[in-house]
Amino acid sequence: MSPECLIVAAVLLPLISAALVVACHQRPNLRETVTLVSGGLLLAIVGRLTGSVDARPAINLVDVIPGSIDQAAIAIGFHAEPLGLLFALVASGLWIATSVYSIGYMRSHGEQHQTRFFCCFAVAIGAVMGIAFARNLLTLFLFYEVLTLSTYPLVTHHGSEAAKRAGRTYLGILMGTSIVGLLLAILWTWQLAGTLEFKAGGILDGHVDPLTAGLLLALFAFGTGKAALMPLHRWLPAAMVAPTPVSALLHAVAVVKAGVFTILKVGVYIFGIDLLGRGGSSVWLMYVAAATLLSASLVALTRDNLKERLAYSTISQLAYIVLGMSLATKSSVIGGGMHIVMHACGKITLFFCAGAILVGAHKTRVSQLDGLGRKMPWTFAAFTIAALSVIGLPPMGGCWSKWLLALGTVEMGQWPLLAVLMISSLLNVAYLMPIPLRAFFREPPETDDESPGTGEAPLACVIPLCLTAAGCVVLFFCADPIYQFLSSITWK
Amino acid sequence: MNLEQLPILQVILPLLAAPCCLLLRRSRLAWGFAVLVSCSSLLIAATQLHIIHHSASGSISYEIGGWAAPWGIEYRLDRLGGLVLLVLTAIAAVTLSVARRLLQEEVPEERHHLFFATFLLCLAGLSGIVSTGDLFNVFVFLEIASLSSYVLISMGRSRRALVAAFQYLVMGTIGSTFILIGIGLAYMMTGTLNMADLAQRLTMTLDSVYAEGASIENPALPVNQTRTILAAFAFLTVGLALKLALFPLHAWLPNAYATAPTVVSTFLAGTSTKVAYYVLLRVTFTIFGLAFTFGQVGLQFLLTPLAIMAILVASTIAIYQGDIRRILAYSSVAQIGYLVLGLSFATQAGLTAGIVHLFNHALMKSGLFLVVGCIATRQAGLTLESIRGLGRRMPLTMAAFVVGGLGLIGVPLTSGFISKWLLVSAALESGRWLVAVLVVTGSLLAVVYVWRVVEAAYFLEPDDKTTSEPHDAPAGLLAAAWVLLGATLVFGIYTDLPVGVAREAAASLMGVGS
Amino acid sequence: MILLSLLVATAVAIILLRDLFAAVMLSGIFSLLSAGLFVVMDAVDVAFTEAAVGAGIATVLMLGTLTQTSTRERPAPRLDWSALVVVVLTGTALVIGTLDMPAYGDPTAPIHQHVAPAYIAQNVGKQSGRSETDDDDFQGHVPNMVTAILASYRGYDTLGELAVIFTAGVGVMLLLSGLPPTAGDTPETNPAESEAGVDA
Amino acid sequence: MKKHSILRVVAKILIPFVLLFALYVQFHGDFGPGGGFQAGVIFAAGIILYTLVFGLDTAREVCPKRVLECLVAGGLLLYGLVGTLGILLGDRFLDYSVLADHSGQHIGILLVELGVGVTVAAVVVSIFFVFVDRGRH
Amino acid sequence: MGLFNYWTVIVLMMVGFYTVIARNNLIKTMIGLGIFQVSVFMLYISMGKIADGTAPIRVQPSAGHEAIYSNPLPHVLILTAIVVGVATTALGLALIIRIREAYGSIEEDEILEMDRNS
Amino acid sequence: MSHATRPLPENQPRGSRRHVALLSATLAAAWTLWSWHFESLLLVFGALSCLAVVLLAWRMRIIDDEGGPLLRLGLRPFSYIPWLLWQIVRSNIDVARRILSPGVPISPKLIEVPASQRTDLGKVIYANSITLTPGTISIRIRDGMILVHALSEEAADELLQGEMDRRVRDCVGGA
Amino acid sequence: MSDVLLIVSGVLILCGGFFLITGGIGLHRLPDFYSRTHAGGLTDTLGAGLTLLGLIFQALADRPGDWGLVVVKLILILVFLFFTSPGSGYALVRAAFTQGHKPRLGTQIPEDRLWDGELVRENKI
Amino acid sequence: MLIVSLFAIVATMLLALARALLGPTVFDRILAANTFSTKTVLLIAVLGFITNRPDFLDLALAYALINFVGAVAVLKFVRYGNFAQAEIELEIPRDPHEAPA
Ligand code: NA
Ligand code: NA
Repeated sequence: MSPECLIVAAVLLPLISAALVVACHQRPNLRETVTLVSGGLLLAIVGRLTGSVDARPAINLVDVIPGSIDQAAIAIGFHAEPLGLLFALVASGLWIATSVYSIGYMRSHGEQHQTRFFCCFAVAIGAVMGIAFARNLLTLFLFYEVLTLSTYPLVTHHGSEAAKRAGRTYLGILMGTSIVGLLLAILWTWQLAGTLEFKAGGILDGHVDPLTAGLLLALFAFGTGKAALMPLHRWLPAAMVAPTPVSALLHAVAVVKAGVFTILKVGVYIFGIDLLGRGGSSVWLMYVAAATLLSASLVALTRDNLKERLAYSTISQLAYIVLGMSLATKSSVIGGGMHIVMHACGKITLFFCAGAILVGAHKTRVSQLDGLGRKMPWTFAAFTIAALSVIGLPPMGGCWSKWLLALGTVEMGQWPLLAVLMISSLLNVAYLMPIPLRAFFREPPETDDESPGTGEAPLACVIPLCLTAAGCVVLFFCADPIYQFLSSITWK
Repeated sequence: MNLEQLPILQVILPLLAAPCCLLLRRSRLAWGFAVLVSCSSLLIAATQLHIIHHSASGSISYEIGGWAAPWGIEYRLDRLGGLVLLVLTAIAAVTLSVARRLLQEEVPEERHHLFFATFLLCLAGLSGIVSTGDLFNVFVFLEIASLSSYVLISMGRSRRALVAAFQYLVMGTIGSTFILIGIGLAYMMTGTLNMADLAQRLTMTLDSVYAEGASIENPALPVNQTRTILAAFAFLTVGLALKLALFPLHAWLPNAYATAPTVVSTFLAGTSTKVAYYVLLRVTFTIFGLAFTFGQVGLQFLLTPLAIMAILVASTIAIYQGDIRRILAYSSVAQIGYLVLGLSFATQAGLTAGIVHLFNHALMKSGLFLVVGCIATRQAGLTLESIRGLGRRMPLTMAAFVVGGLGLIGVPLTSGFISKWLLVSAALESGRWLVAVLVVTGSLLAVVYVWRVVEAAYFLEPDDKTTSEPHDAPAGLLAAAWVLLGATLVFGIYTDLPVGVAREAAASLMGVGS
Repeated sequence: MILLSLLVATAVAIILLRDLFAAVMLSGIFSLLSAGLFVVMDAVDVAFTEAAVGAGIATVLMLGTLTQTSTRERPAPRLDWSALVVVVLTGTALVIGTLDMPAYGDPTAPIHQHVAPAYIAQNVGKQSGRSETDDDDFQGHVPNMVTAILASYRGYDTLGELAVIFTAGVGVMLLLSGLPPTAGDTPETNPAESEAGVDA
Repeated sequence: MKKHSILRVVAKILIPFVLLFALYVQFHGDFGPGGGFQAGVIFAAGIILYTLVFGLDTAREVCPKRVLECLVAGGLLLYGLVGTLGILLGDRFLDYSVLADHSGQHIGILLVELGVGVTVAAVVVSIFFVFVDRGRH
Repeated sequence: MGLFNYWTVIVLMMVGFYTVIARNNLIKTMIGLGIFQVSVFMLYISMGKIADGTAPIRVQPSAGHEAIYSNPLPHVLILTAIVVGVATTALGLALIIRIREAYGSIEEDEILEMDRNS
Repeated sequence: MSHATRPLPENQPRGSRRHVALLSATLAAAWTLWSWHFESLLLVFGALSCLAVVLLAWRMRIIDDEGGPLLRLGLRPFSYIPWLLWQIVRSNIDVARRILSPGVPISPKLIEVPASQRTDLGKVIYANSITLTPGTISIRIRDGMILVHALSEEAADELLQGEMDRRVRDCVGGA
Repeated sequence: MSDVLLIVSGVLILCGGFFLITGGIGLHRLPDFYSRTHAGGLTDTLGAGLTLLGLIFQALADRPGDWGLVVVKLILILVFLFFTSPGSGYALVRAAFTQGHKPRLGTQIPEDRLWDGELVRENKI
Repeated sequence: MLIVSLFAIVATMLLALARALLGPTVFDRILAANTFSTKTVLLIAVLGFITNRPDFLDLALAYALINFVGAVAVLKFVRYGNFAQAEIELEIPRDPHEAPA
């Protein structure tokens, strides 16, 4: 199979799998097999693509907007480039882990509408693939919207009033920003550049002045609601009403990463690092990112609900990536790209743990976790590792990306931002570390002895979280290949 | 008989089929005949568009009665007209082919032949408006179309349909009387009714339109700078805005569409306002011309705010409606805003967007009303309450609705996206920033009202769970709905036909190109 | 002029009268008056039609409607300010429009120049097909120019007009003939009460 | 003694002349004021007079619904047919020159006016009947 | 004063228009519509009139000098418009009858009130 | 009374045929007078029109004595009509005088006058004559009596003298 | 000849006009509906009749060649009016009477109380 | 002379119109309207002579005719409240050869 076909296959496979899941709704075992097999296949396909990335394979499917005198036609088209491939790799890899985890979680929780759940999940992954491989902004936008729509049923999975309210917030912010901001930004770009293709070095250079560029960047940044830049972050904590696997994969990995990935890709391939660095159009974004970063961390400190605390943590970590892009130096951009991987691995572990705690001990609050570490040692060990990675301490993967970002601030001479990074890391420690510490070193409350579920969660839950925790460690050692892999994105 | 007779056949075929329908009397016979006629009309329209699109001049002319143009009535069709006719006849053919099934609940069988006759008259009227090159003939066929619409709407099951039809009748008649005044004033200062001739004479000087030796104050003044012509233009525009249901004059539309029989809403939602828009284009661009309309009068300063108000206000009202048909109807008012907005840019890009949206929205909205018809065959209620859980009971039907709804929002891969894309990029191209932002805001509102339906159908539990077995609408109906909404998808991907034709049509309206 | 003033008086009276029967009678008178005015302005065919339609059909049909409705307007007429504003605006637009018009009866007006002379002389000439004699399209058969234009030069408009009439006929049959769909819901006594809530 | 004999007698004498007058107007539209439409209305007025004096049921017997419907459609079809002859004989729609060598226009005008008259009369009578019929329930 | 004719017609037109948009009673509305339309017809016929002209029906050649005919085209247009007007009236009245049957009223505000309550 | 409720004579074929012939002739005359065009085409139309009207009138069952009074009356009306016209002129002048006189000297009265004619037609002619002369107007015909509204005593008295009744009776004769 | 005809015509038309206006005045001066019908009759009979007769003479004077058609048509109108006016007049009073609308009877009705509805005197019908 | 007649007619129309407006009874209005419409017939006839176009006499006849029908309709309305009622219950003799309707 040619690389071009592989890309299309990568996008289509999850969608086909979704159809198969619906077809097998009578037989749960078969249905879950389909999910797992597709996950494996997808990973394989994306893996195969990694080899051919240097050739930058690309394919156009169909012209959607016909061209005119001064503007080229726009097609639905895909290509493979390192940033997207890395994102696809992360998403497809974690899909397998999440699938295994979901099976355990959903079954032990006896959830309703499991077919709908797995179907939407597969569609969401398909959308993520589409985003990752999008060749132009239009294709990216298309799959961005598909992702929003397909995750709505997942968010409102429980069907309760709270879930519906959260769903409306989710849909409202994501759809709203994408239509008002992103779409408009895309159209503007089209007006300015006459094309929407992602090109190394950007397409806007020479078409815009710094002020316009800054405005356009703002449209992109705030239009990409999935990046959860403050003040458009409300949807993310709201979406935490979803079942934990959803929070894990989508709201730690796929959806939010699609957001920051979009921003990164726009920065790199639409604006071009040169343009941003030269004109200083992105300076304001640095400060917005920094503010988000700090305040989200501060909010996280105050949250007792575990998933909510993790959600604010995610907001804060996403801001790192946006900051990396807006610094617009080679190392900061690569650092941002790398942080996608590192944070994905860490955060999914944290969510898996949160889910495992819910399944195993029926606890949702940080303050309820006292002494639980003894009953769920594996879970909390994994939690500790992932937390360290998110904080950015060696020997976990997270330290590299944070290092590169810090390097970026230094290169740009943005000393205050360096300070912000430092403070934020301390805040990370402050809101993440108390959790394992409480679990391991505090005495369990006495009344809790007879409560049910005092052991580990089912194996289907525990194994994935251990694997992803291990991934955090492994990534520490794989940092250089990733760095090399990504370094080609800044070529002109 | 050869192909050059097509323009007239397009109109007289349904026109004369109507009395035949009356004579056929039996419901099935009349229906079969009407379907046959509408399909032939579609065929004629497609052939015509093909001929026009590939002809050098980009238009065809037919002089009725053999009398030369300013004296006799001329049929003149260009790409724009061809495209509108295609949409019109396509929707008519699809609607009529399922009309008998849809009517079963709404009109007693012994009156079906009358109904079909009226339907064909409406089709003939609308086709006549599009085809003609004579301003007064527009009025005549507008009235055929309007009167038959009043009747068709009044056939709705509930008594509200009667009131809606009456209100429409009054508003519509005011509209056409305004149009009549406008035509009269324009005729008064030019002495002609032929559109092309009128356009030419409007730019002449007064002394050349008056007889020799007339005492005129300002002989060198061009005709179109007289206050009489200004008034003519104002009355034509206001009259058409009424027919078009442009924002503050839209009051008749929601009631009419929401209470009419679904066959009628399906047909009218896709056609009648579109044809009024077509006439507005003709008046503003072909007859009065770009320089007059947008330079001298500055119509854009009126139309742009109204269009935006239409988009925002009507969409907002749609959000608060509890009945699907009313949601769709208010959505139509909003979509008319998009159409008019495209016109008000007075640029080729804007016009292209308007024309493409005309095409796309016609298919979408007709398809959506057809879906409503599908639902109505299985249950009486059409409120958000009563369609709870319908996604499971009627999966294919509601899937069609979702497709149409996505189109209304303007999600990529639907045709609605294309037209909004063109519209916003036209706005940006001419530096109308705020307009672009407001247009996308309108889409956002569309998300909300479409989403309310989708949420009710898919994510809310029905009050009584008695009928949870899937029970989709009859296959024929469903197929028809999917034909129209499938077209929404197809034209969201293969855009050459609408966009290609619309670009050329816009160019010729702007006086560029041909 | 006198006729016009009479017309205005009649129209105002129609507005003011609450008795619908009287209003219908007056609207018949209005039609007759306007028909008279049409005769004064040389439009005999129009006068004929207006009399037949306005004073004849319309009055009879209105009476036919009144037999089935009440003959009195219920709320007393009062001034509707918003309507008045609209009307005044519209009227002002029209009056402004008249300022550049040719005077009434001006033979040099544009309307009498371009197309009309050929109609009056009936020598438009055929574009296609066999040509008739040069000077007279109808060979003296049609002295009434209105008929010539109506049925031949602009015969297509008349076909459309006939279609309008046909539409009205079919429409009224659809609306009123046979057993009405609402018949079951409307008992003689108090239709208003029993009908409430039937609406689905 | 029957009631209202005056109107009855007057109507009986008048109606034939009303109808004849209508036909006169119909066929002299070329020469003087009037034509198909006016004729149709006057003809209908004759029948309306008959209905008013002799009652709806009697009038319905004279002009059955079915016949009226056929006439309603027939007039329009006649007009259309004359127009279509223009096409069929190789010219434009409504080109009456094809009907005869010299007086084609004249004949065409007479025929289409007849179509107008028939439809108008039938429609007006139908509408009147329907209104009246509705009124007695 | 060549425009006085037009102005009176306009006054008439506006009286009709006011009746249409201000009146509550449906039959009054139809009557107003009629007045409005007839006044528009007058506008047309006025513009077709030529001073010292005569009706556009050809007079016998024995009349001596060539007659001046008023413009026949507006007459034709208005003939059509009158027919359209009466068709509209007939339909409107039929609708009024049905509304009265369904609502028991021909006053617009009462009808709308009933719709709001049901 | 009995003869009046008896079926009217129009169902007798002989009479009917005569009436049809009379009607046709009258219509043909009317057409000719109206039209005054003698082109063959229009004459054909005229003939067809007369035929159509006669057919329709036949369908309407209005071709009878009442519909064609001339046949029944023969030439006698020609002696009555001038007298009636004279009465009309007289009464017109009288009423006009009353209207224009100061104080409007009227004294409205309701009177019943006997109608001695035997047929409906005769009574109709009498009643119509009363109405045609201003100053008196017939309101109701019942039981051989006509109820009349008179504007003045004089008009009422004159009517009560019965000259008009007699002349009408003579005019319609045995009919 | 023609001059004589014209003079006759003029006189007839003037008389017709006199009766017309008198009838019109009567419509206002007479006290109740029934008496006003007589005024209406005035305009319908001699008012219309004399005017039309005047027109006939006018036609005879004006168009020595082709008066035929015009005169015939004028006579037709005249006959028609004389024929229909009592018919509709009768029907009108008949309708009023059966609806219970009572005529105002009496010898002298003071002009200043013409509009006073109380004056309707009981009658013996 | 014709002009004088014209004025007389118009004056009568005016007076009739005033009566139609003033009422007070519905019968007064009908009477006035009737008077008014006969005067229109005269008006048309006189106008025909003034403009020297006696073609209009057909028109006047048509007016008279329409007026009569209108008057009958009005009276039926006032008397019966509907139009369906026959003015008389005429015994319609049946022709034995004719099929029953
Ligand atoms: Na004519
Ligand atoms: Na009398």
